[in-house]
Amino acid sequence: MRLVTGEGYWSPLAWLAAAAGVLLLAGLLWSRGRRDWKRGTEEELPFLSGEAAPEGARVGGQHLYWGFVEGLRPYVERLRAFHSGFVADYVAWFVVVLAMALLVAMV
Amino acid sequence: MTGNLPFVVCMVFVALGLWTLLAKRNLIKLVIGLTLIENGVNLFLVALGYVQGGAVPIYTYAPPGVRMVLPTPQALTLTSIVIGLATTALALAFVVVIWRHRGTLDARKVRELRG
Amino acid sequence: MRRAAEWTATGMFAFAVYLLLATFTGSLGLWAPDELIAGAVLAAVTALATGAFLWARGGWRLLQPQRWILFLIYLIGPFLVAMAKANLDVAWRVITGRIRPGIVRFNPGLHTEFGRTLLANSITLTPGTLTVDIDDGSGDFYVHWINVTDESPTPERVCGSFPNWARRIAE
Amino acid sequence: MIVALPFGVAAAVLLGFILASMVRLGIGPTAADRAVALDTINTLVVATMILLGAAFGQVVLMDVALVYALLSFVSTLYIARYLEGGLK
Amino acid sequence: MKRWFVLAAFLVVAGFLVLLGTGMRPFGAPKAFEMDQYFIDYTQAEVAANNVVTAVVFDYRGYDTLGEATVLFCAVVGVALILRKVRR
Amino acid sequence: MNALIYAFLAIGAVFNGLGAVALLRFPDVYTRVHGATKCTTFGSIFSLLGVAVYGFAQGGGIGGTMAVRAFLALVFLLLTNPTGSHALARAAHRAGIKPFRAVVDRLEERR
Amino acid sequence: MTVWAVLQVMTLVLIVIGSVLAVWLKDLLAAVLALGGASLLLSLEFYLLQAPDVAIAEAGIGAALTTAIFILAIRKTRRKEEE
Amino acid sequence: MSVVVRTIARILLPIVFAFGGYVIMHGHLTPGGGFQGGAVVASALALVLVAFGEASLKKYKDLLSALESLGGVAFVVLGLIGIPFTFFANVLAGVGGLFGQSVPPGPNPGYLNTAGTLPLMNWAVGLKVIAGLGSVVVLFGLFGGEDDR
Amino acid sequence: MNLAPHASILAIAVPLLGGFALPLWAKLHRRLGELWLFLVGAFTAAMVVLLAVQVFTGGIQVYTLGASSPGETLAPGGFPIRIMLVVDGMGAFTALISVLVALVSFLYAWRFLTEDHGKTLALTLGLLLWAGMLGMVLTGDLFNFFVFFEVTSIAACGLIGYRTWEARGVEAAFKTMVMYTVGGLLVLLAIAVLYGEHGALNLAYLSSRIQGSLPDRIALGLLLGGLLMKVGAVPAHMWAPDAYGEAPAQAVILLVANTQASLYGLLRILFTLFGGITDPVVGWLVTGLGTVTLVVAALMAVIQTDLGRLVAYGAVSQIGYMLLGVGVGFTVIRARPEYGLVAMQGGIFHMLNDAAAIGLLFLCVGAVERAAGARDLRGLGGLSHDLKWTAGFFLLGALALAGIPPLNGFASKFMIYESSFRLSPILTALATLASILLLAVFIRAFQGAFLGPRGKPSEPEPFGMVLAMGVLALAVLALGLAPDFFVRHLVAPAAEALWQGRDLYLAAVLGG
Repeated sequence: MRLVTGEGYWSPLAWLAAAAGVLLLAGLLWSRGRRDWKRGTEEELPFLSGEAAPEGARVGGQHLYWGFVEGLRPYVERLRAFHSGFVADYVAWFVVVLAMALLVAMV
Repeated sequence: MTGNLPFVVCMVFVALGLWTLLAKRNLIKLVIGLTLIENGVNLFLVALGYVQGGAVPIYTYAPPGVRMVLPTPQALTLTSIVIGLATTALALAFVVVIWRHRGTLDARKVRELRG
Repeated sequence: MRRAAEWTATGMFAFAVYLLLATFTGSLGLWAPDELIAGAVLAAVTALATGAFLWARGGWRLLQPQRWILFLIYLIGPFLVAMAKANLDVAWRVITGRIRPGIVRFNPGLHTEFGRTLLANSITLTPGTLTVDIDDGSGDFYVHWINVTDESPTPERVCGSFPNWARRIAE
Repeated sequence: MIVALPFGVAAAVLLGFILASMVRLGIGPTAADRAVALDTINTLVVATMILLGAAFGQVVLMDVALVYALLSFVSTLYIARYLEGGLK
Repeated sequence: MKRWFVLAAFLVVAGFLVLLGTGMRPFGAPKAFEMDQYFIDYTQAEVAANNVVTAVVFDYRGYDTLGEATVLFCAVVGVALILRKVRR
Repeated sequence: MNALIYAFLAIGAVFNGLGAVALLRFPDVYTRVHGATKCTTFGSIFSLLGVAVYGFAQGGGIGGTMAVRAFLALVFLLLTNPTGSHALARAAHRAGIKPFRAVVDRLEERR
Repeated sequence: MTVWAVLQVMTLVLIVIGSVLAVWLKDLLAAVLALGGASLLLSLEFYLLQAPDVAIAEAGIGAALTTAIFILAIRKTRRKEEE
Repeated sequence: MSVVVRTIARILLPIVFAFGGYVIMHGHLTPGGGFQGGAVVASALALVLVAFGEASLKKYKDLLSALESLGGVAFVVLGLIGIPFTFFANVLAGVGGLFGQSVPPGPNPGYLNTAGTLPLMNWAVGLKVIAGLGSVVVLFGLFGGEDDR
Repeated sequence: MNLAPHASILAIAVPLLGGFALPLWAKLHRRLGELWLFLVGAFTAAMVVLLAVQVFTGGIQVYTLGASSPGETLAPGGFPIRIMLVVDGMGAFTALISVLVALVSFLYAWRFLTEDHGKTLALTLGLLLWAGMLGMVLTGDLFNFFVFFEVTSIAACGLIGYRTWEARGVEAAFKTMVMYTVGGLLVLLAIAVLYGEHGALNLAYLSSRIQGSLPDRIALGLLLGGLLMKVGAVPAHMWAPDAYGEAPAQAVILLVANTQASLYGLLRILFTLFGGITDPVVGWLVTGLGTVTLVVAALMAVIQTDLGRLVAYGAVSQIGYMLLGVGVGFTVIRARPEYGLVAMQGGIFHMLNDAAAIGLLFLCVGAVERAAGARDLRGLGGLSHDLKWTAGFFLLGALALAGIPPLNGFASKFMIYESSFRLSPILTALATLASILLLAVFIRAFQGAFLGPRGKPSEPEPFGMVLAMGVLALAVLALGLAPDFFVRHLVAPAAEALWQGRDLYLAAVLGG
């Protein structure tokens, strides 16, 4: 079960064995702990800057990685403008690809 | 005699159709542009099959002793014409449905899918 | 019964058209036997498919052969002459530019669809006149006349003897 | 390969008239004018095709003219129906 | 800026197309036509049809025609799908 | 025979040309329909008659078929041409195009 | 220049005129009419190139049915090209 | 449309059908074949639509789609009968019987019962094209009539 | 009767026949139509598998249509005149992918589509789209390739416009239609040029005749442009997110398979048709476009809020990986064969992995839409309470696509990274970056759609849909756990057929 590549190889079964070992170790460590440590205390609740969580609050899909997305936003906005949704632009970029392909094929 | 004029005219058609697609804003005009490209390609195919002084490639009542033009491009063009009609019909169906929803044929306004 | 007769007539008509198209194809006179068989089958299919469409009310009368002869006479005689006149008329008007157009109404008193059609097409092809509309109920013809001499003309004034011909052929 | 020259010449002349009609197709103020021009072109093309069939000396070419003589009518009717506001 | 870029690309494509038009083999004088010559020579013997084009369409390249019929069928089914009545 | 064919062709060409000129010169749709229909139909008939005569003169399968085809085309033209122009004229009137400098318009009065 | 070449060149010129009109006209109905005319002349060009099969197909499909479908589509939408 | 158009359409309809049938039937002899003839007959359907109104063809919609499927199936089956040799092999050509005659070489006036499976294929494709293009026109014509969207 | 020699044509003719006849059966009775679809699908799949076995054991299969025997390829003059089906390793591989995807699609559509009339038509189009893909993949004739290319285009556009009750689907369909048609017409133009220059349409014969004159090169450019568009390379990719995002789920996975069939066409043209004259610059073009594609599409996926569109950008990004792998392979294969081969194997293996993983994701999106009635991430949430299977499958697909080790995406991406590093480390860096971005995006989508408190209760997914997703999930796991098996038996012959198979291909068709 070895996928030989040019440099080395990749064996998923060996990886799985290693992963199983790690999991076993983790389970071992976990089982050493106390089950009831956090049950019933307020530590179970999410921490929102010390405020009480408002009723029905939910961390939606758009909140995850918020900073990551915001950091990328200046770059992505330019790309977003590039996807204008306008048929003539689609054809225009196709013509650009065509011109590139024609020029490359001439070599 | 006429040189390569037919070929050049076909290419002009293709370029004209591409220009229509790039510069026009009306959806039906875009379909017209597609039809123009298709006309150009069809003409190109048939022009490829022509032999100077050739006759129709049909033996029924054929004049004896004359070369025939090449049949294959004509067969290909038949296929291509029907494909063009199919494309046109489907594209126009889309246009009609878009009109019913949006009430416009301006491609600049039909761009809900963007970004 | 009437339906069957209509279909038969449609089939004969289609067969005639087919025979014209397939002339000079074979040994049996002008036509090959297989052409005849194929044409008969085709005519039958055509009759089945279009027989319901061909016949309007009063179409029966067209099946009389003397009307066909009359139609041919009309086509070669007065119609051709009128058409030639029409062309010279147009030529004259193109060169001089002298027109006095208007849309006039007259009632030729035709009742069948074929009669009205025949008259309308004749009017369209003959001097200075063009059928613009036909009132389905009353049978009034509205004719665009390039040189109006009378604002409420009689049929004879616009199109000569054509209504009579149309009546004789189609009614 | 034109066998019968006079027919070819006549066809060329008719093509010239088609060019004249094309002008009306381009400038015609209303759509009805353009439709009339297209109708004229139809008739002229049918005549041209028959003439060319004779000029090439090939009968099989003439079927095209027949098809066109029949079918041009359909497109004319569609235009007319559109103009009068039918085709609901 | 983008306009000029696209215009330049379009001009490149159009230029290549015209170059192609002039750079093809001369019009009316095919260079290689063994296949077509075979069709013209053998149609009557192999297919027993007089019309070489139909023989090519339905016999030698009948499979293409099947594909073409499929395209037409797809288009009709597509039009029926698009223009169907939807109850929502 | 040749003279007849040439005469037919010439007449046909002249009348067809007249139709084209009428199309260009007349002032409104109805008059253009007048000119175009009459002249092109008449001219085409003569052109087709020329071909038919040529076919008959040639004789045999080819010539006969040619004549029949020309004759059929003629019949089709005679059937369709006036009808098409009638439909166009009617449509133009219904679309609201007024006849140019009309002295009388009964159809308008009816509405 | 033979007659054939004259016919050829004239037809090509006519097709180009028709196509340019089809692109240029703002009235969509007129553009479709011009396209129909161009299609018809294209059929004539096929005829000149000795391809009657293709010419029939183009006459039937390109000039009659395509025009009909275009006009039906315009009827269901709008006739003028908006600015 | 006016009475003139309706009457002429009535007269033209059998003519167009017969002519379309001729074009399909003589596909192996004269220019034409399934596609061209089918387009001609489909234009006849378009003519009915325009001359008699959209309602006149409404009841034929299902029939047309069934005919189209039948045409397609027939075409594939005609291809499949060549499967003892290969797909699309023209097994009927030149073996005698119906459509199996051979033609003399060189120009000839043409004989109807030649060319093997070609005439049958022409008919299959012709049926398909008639029904297909006809139903395209009918669908376009009927669209948006009584809308319940 | 012995069907074995006819397997290649039956694999195309039977689904076509099925597609033509399906409306008839469905008109008689709805169940009858479904039964017919099942029969046709099973028979076609059997034929394709039989064909693949023949190809992988016995070499290239040639089938001449209309000749007196399947092997009679050449006319008496020594040139091919009839259309041929030529199937080599790559063709069989792509056909197998399309079989997997199509069967899953039909299984899914069985319960997914609810509307009666539209369902029949959509299934018909799906069947014909599948047949078109098979035709594109198995053919050995250029014009025939174009015809089936158009079949797939038109069927795909019809399917994209399935949702006529809202404007978005039809809008996407129209845009896609315009792009497909322009691309297809330019491909046809190129084919016409090749025909005009060499008087033939057979791929192998043309390949042996092409010398690299000006028209040949322009034809190459046109073919490249048209096929790159259909494959969905940036910047001509813009139709792809629209189409993938708006089509119904069972159609999207067919569209993905269609993209891969187009990629097959691109490879066939690069390696076989123009294999004699192309130089590495073309490879650089493909590599560059592939890299741009994966980065741009991954970045665009980051800011999407529509679940379908988000996954659609992920799909476009995967196309970039394939292009990158194949492009790197094409560039270096002459100079450094060992890395070139690995890169190509990676790219080709990724086709299969992508079909499984992204197909799974799209099916999950369909299930989400069916249950929640919406796809906007800002409104979704808590679906895992009701859609347990879908949630698990979505997570599996997302991890696989992002290249988390035991799953299938890792193996192929690993091969691509390793070999592209040899060409230029920048490529590898960009590809890794895109992979990380995708992982982030998919985790975000998973969290947004499936986690959180339960919203309004929705009915669970029907068994047919779970089964369809389960098949793909199983494929994902199997491909991830035994990559070497698939690489050795499927991918390596395919890559070999492209790289060194040109001579074999020509010899199989032209003899000697």
